Amino acid sequence: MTNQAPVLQVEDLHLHFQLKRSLFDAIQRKPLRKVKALNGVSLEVKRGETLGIVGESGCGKSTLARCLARLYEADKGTIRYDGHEVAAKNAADLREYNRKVQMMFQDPYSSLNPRMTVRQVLTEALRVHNMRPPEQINDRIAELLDLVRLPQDAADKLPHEFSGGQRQRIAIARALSVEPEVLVADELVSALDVSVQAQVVNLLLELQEKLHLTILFVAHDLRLVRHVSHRVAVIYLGSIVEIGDSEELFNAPKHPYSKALLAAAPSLDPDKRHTRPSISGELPSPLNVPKGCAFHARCPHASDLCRTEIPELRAVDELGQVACHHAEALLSAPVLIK
Amino acid sequence: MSNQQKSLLQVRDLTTTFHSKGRVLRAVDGISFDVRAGEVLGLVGESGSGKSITLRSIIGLARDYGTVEGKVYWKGEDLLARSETQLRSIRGSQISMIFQEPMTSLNPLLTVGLQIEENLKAHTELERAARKARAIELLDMVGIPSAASRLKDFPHQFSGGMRQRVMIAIALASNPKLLLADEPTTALDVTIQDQILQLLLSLAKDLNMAIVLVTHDLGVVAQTCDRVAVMYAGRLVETGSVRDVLKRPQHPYTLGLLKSVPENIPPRTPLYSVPGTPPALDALPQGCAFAPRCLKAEDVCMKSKPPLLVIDEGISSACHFLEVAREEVPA
Amino acid sequence: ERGGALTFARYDDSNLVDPVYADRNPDIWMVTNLYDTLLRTKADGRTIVPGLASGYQVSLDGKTVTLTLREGIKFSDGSPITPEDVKFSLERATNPDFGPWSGLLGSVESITATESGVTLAMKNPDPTIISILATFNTAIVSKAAFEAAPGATDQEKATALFAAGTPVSGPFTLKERTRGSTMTFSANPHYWRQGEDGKALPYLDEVSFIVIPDDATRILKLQAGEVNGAEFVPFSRVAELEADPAINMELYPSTRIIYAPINSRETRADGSANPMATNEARQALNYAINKDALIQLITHGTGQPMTSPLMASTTQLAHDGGPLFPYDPAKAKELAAASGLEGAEITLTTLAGSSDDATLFAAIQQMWGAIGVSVKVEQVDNATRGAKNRSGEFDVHTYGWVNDVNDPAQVAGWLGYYPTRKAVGTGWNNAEFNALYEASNTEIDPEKRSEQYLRMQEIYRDAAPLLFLYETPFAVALSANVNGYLQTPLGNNEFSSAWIAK
Amino acid sequence: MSSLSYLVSRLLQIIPTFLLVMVVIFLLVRMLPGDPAIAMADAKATEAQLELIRQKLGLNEPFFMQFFYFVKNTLSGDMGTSILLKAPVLDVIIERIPVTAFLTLYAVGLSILIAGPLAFVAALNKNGMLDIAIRSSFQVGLSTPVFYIGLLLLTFLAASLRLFPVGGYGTTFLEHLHHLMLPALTVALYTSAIIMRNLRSAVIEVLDAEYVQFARSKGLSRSVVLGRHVLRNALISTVTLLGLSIGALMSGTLVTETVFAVPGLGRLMLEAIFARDYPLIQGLTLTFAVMVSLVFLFTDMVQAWLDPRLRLS
Amino acid sequence: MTQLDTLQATTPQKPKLHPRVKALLRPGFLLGFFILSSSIILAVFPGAFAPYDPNAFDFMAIKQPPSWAHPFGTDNLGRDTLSRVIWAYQVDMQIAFFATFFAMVIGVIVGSLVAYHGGIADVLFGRVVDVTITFPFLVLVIAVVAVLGPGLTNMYVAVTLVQWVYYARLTRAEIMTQMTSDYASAGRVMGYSSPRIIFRHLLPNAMTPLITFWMTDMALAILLGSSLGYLGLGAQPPQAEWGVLIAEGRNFITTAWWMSLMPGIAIVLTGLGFSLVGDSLADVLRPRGAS
Ligand SMILES: Nc1ncnc2c1ncn2[C@@H]1O[C@H](COP(=O)(O)OP(=O)(O)OP(=O)(O)O)[C@@H](O)[C@H]1O
Ligand SMILES: Nc1ncnc2c1ncn2[C@@H]1O[C@H](COP(=O)(O)OP(=O)(O)OP(=O)(O)O)[C@@H](O)[C@H]1O
Ligand SMILES: [Mg+2]
Ligand SMILES: [Mg+2]
Repeated sequence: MTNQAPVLQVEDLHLHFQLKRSLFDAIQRKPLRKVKALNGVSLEVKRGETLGIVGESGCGKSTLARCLARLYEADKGTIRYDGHEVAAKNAADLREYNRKVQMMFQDPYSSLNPRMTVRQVLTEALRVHNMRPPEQINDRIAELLDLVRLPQDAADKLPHEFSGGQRQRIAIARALSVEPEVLVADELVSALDVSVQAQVVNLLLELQEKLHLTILFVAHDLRLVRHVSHRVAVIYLGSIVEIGDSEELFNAPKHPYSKALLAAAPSLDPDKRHTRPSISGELPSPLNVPKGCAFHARCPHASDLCRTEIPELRAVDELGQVACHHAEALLSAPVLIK
Repeated sequence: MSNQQKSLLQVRDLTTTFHSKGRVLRAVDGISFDVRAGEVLGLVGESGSGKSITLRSIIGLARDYGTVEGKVYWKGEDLLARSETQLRSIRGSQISMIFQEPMTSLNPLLTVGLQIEENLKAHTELERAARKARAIELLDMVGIPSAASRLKDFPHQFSGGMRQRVMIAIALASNPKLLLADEPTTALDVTIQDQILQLLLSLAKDLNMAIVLVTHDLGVVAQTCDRVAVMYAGRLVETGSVRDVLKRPQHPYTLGLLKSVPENIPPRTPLYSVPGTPPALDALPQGCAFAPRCLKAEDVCMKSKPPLLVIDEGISSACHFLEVAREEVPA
Repeated sequence: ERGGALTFARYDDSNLVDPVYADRNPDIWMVTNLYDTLLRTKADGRTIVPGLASGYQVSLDGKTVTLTLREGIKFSDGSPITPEDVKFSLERATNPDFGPWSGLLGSVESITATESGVTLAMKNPDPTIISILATFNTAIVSKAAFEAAPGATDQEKATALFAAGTPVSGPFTLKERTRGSTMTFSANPHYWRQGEDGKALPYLDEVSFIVIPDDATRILKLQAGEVNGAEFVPFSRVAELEADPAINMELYPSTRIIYAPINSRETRADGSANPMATNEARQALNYAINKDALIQLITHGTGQPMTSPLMASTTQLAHDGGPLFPYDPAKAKELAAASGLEGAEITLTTLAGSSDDATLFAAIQQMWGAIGVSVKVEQVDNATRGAKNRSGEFDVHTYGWVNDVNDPAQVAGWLGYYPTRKAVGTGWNNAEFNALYEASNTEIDPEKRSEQYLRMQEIYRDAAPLLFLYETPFAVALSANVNGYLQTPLGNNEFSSAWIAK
Repeated sequence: MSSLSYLVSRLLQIIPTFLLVMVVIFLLVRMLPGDPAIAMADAKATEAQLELIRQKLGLNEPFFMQFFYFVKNTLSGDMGTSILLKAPVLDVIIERIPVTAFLTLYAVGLSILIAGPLAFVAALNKNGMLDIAIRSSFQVGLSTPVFYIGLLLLTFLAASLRLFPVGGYGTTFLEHLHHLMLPALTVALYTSAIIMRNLRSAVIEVLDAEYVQFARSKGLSRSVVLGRHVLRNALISTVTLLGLSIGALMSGTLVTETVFAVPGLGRLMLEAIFARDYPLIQGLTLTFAVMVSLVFLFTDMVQAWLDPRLRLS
Repeated sequence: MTQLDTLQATTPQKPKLHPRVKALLRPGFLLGFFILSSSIILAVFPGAFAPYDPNAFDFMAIKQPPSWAHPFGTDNLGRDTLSRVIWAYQVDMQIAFFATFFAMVIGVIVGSLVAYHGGIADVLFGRVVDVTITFPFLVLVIAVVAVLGPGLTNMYVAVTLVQWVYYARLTRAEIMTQMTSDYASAGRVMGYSSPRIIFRHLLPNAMTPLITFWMTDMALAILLGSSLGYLGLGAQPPQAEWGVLIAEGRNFITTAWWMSLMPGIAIVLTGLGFSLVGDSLADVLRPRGAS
């Protein structure tokens, strides 16, 4: 696909949420408790590509997406858009950034204001950003509805009159209304049924083609991510453990966690059942991320080095990067499923 | 396969309707199926197709807010004819249920131990100390480390996966013969889902317990079930062994579902998708509920509901044009 | 057989029953139950008779008053009441640093204890001194008790002594007390007085007081038979209780007058011209009010019109000139027109929450409407009303008065004498009146003093700095078996002769 | 340990509130028209006498000095001497706290007794006849003035039927119960209406919760489901409301206490205001503030006890 | 073989009557609506319904029991109780509205701003709330009324001074809940200004409990008005106000029960009207789809 200069560059992004501390704790000088949501995430997104982001619940996928949409301010690290650092911009530029980088949310039920009709939602977006002169707004709304394959009479309905898939399309229309360049789709289809999921995914693929959008596709459905992405990043406890070409990563995951994750995904073939869990142990809490490699406690290959040293994300071949001390050694290990 | 045993549970023409604000909503529409001892039956279908209500109707919870008709034979006796008190002695002891949401299905105010012992107190003669011992045993069984010390903990002190394990422990407390599992892993991560499913399977095997596993994930079905029943808009559209249904689907809907999964298809190409959205249950079309979305639908589909017909040994489907559908089976 | 224990429901509690520090009616009216005075006023409220002093003598020039103590009188602990105690008590009463009443003894130069009593040396002749010596603030306390009492100041000592076991000179001793709710007196075994049947007073073994602020509740308590008496019965309930055979509805004559000061200054507080500045205007306002109607509406027939402008008819030297300003709409109209009152808007300041005042306002609004005066209401609480009275920021406001002293000087000084209180805050300042008042305060010739008072009343009537509304009795409901209870015209609750029929 | 630290930190939080209340009440009482001297000596005193009184009461001091003394004395536990009662404010308040506390708790107890079962009945019959009947009857309690209900109860239950004494407080515990029955009931009629509404909707909500369904799927008896799973969970939100109501009750009993001749803090407050008894008003206000804060603290603790999720920080 | 073009929007069929309208046709709401609208009509045109001048004394007809001439009887001054109760509607409905309206407006604005912006303003707000709810309410009202002088306007001021805090608290909590919804984040992502997000998006969705609370509060305001009327701090004579009427009648509870009972019934009925309408509105205003 299009291999141009990166449109978004994220470098060493950290974000820790401080938990509320009682007055008494403060007096006792108890340390602040932090949810370490992002621990040094770096990645690049090229123009026109789809970057898939996978990982288990609470690993920081949404946090990353929200940082990119500037809903959260990162503690540390930089985000560059077209080579310019975003944080350094002034308010007007920020608005412009927000227009260019649009985000869509997982929950189709809460991402639309229940009291505004589709027309009101779209009109507002078009007006605030002066996308069209007032007299053209209705035409543009018709165009947008068309674009996301909603019937024209949808314009004057309230969100509750739509199904989940339709609502997600309204959300897409809202994002598209301001003519963005980057779409951040945070679990856009996770709440939808498979058959509806397919509709929305197809729409997204088609729009990307048509409008040359760059897409960050956050999801936990590995099959789906594999289908839509050019490249994929696997996140574990706020750090990228592996990033690389989608097909390559799915065919030959290099990080033990990526392997376990892929193995755990149930295959559609009843003849290929596995009888033992692919991985044992619970996800550790982001409140106390283990020392060293965050994955070492669940990793069958963990060594002493893993327990003390945080592995760097490094390239092992031209197609991807891994954060594992033993990546090379494991390269030859068999993949459990596919 | 040893499917020759007598059915443990026979559901016949189960129909559950809700009357709300003057409208009639048929959530379950005359479904029939059997569950045999020790087997795992998958119940799949899209959101709102009536899977949960089916389970709740079987166990007698749905009749509080809806009208439940039909027959549910448990060891030859019709459960629906039983009083609430009579049902209570079966619920939780012979038939147990696990709920979809591990986060909201445990009472946040009571210790995990109490919530397990509650079941034992209602259904067994065990003394206090024995109950505690059994509770520890159960937690151990579902793989909760240092079980004894966690009895006094509250649900919020457990992670989602552990809570689901606790629910399983509660459900298994009195050695039920049938476990109704309503999407037990939907809220969980893949790695944890994997663990839970393996756990359920091994328990079912060890305890010779039948499971009705509700899910919308065909992968989960493929990995765990012996037989599958596919639901659409309150009706069963297809039942059969897991191999038959997944490899040789008969019904256009099942076929559509299978095809929309991005598997064996070049990346970034359009996925097959069943057009449209499921119909509202209070405004079902007169004929086949799937007809408006079906590419093969003809006039007859709009007019009459196709019955669930046995078309092969162990496989039944509800479609007027089964032959047509069969042609479409992927190689 | 006279005796028994009586329970009495009061509207408010006594906070400190001490001759000098009693400053609110619930305190003042209880003092004489615990502390006897040297002289006493008879039940009619006019005649002075001996008390702890068996007799008194005023020198011809009025500069010396000699009092002889009764033989064998004792405090409740059995210790004798000595001239030293009397001197101590009177000196407390004259000390301006203590209570608010020291002014009443302003004419006393010095007090000396003698063998048999005390002698007061006067700065000037004082016609009121004898009455004052029959007034609660000169009641006799035990010097020894005060000296022994804990506390740094006299007030602290007095507070400490308002407790069970304190030796007292009155008919009762304090038995116990729960602040704010109950108080019990028991009979003083050493009390000197005898009743009309020749037996020792008091008859009652005990009097208990229960504080019930709400009028309706107080009456219910009596009706339920839980108490033997309830004071301050609303006049609206009098007829109903009179009809109840189990209840003895008593209306005791009082010195209470209900009136309304009229701002008589040339200008109002806001600087605008005052339409009520002339005698005629104020007379018009008075004539326009149908007092009989008010007496019916508010007092339900229990009150009576005021006959003397300066005081209640029960007060000494009151001149009964017939009802003041009898209702005369025609004359009122005429005067109003002549004085330019017509069209004026007057604010009536009333007491918030008082249903009497609300009725009064409704009535006055109608009555003055007839002479072309419109009336607005302004409801305030007591303290605000007091502040307004002092600052003159009012047009007309409701007020009431009960004498504390058995002499007209107090009320006349209050209502009419400008230097004391600007003639009850009205700002009315009449040189002749002031001069007469000053003269009367040193005039020991009763005849002359009476004439002075007659003249003052005339002047006051014509000037009408008040709306003269009505006099009301003290309404006390007692259960039928209670005898001999008395509330004096000054308001004092007298239990010494009360008894319960067995 | 952690509950102790929670307690301490909550107690610490009362301090700034307390200080702010001090400032507000200090300013507020001095804004009232009239002053203690006028209220005390009423009309009968002359200006000179008033001056004397003001001097004695320290009212002639500069404003901020008065405030300084107020804060200093209060913090050292001295709330001054009541002008009206001529007794130390602290003594008077300590005498009366049990009365108001008793009345409040009694009323709350009655409210719970009345509202609890009926809320359950109403919730279980949601939108049925019984539900509507229960809700409408409580409306009467919610919209009838206290002084009127009080008087009706006194007239009929006390004076006519002689079931209860007319007003007063009594001396022993049983007497308190007997004497305060009617005032407590008067207050409870109002409070129970508020609690009933809240508890009813909480029960309805909890009845729908998944964990109740799950409990039922275990085959538990109805009483266990309702008692253990529904009631406790429904109480959580009601406890907060109860705390707020108790707070409002404490200072809101002033009319009730007057009608029923209960010598409590509320009635005293009314008297203090009318007498412009600055020290007493200040003392009472601070007492109320502390008491209410403690009640809130207590309800928080009850809530934490009910809801383990709140126990750990 | 793209199916995209065949996508059709199957929106649920619409019932004949809009469900919100249907919810309004329930007996509870109808009764409440009837009560409130009659109350408002009586409040606006008391003169048209009151048979007598509410303030006219009639010494010939003092404390007469209910009769055809005086359906609610007469009071101790011979005034017609029915007329006074009717005229009191004007005062009490005013109290219901003005004693709550400004508190609501201020509370809603402050509450939303504080919830949205958080930070130091929120901390300060927390203190203000603490002080206000721990401060004896009646003391503050009595004091404020005493300072400003009694009368309805000043009573409104006093009540507003306290009551806004409760609205603000509620609004704050409600907005905080709404802020967890993604549509709030979506607004920010769209680059909308915070006033727009607060007042255009969040607040309309937070209004439901506020309106229910407002309805209840209006009923309680009437009750408070009566209590203050009883203490003489509320409505000023000769304005008839239910609380004042009841207070006037309480001395005659045994001899003229109608004097206090009739206004008592009026208060209860009006309160019932407010709470019935409030409960129904809560059902109706709740945005559908948001479970
Ligand atoms: N506003 C917040 N305050 C505190 N903690 C937060 C906040 N938002 C997220 N977190 C925590 O940060 C961690 C990462 O959260 P995030 O939502 O990014 O995970 P995720 O990968 O998107 O998970 P999911 O798949 O469940 O959506 C989680 O532990 C979460 O609880
Ligand atoms: N109490 C109820 N009253 C009215 N309708 C109900 C009720 N409970 C469920 N329904 C409706 O019944 C239908 C079937 O619901 P059910 O919960 O069985 O779906 P499901 O297949 O379990 O879906 P999901 O996968 O989302 O859990 C839905 O349309 C739902 O809206
Ligand atoms: Mg997420
Ligand atoms: Mg379900």
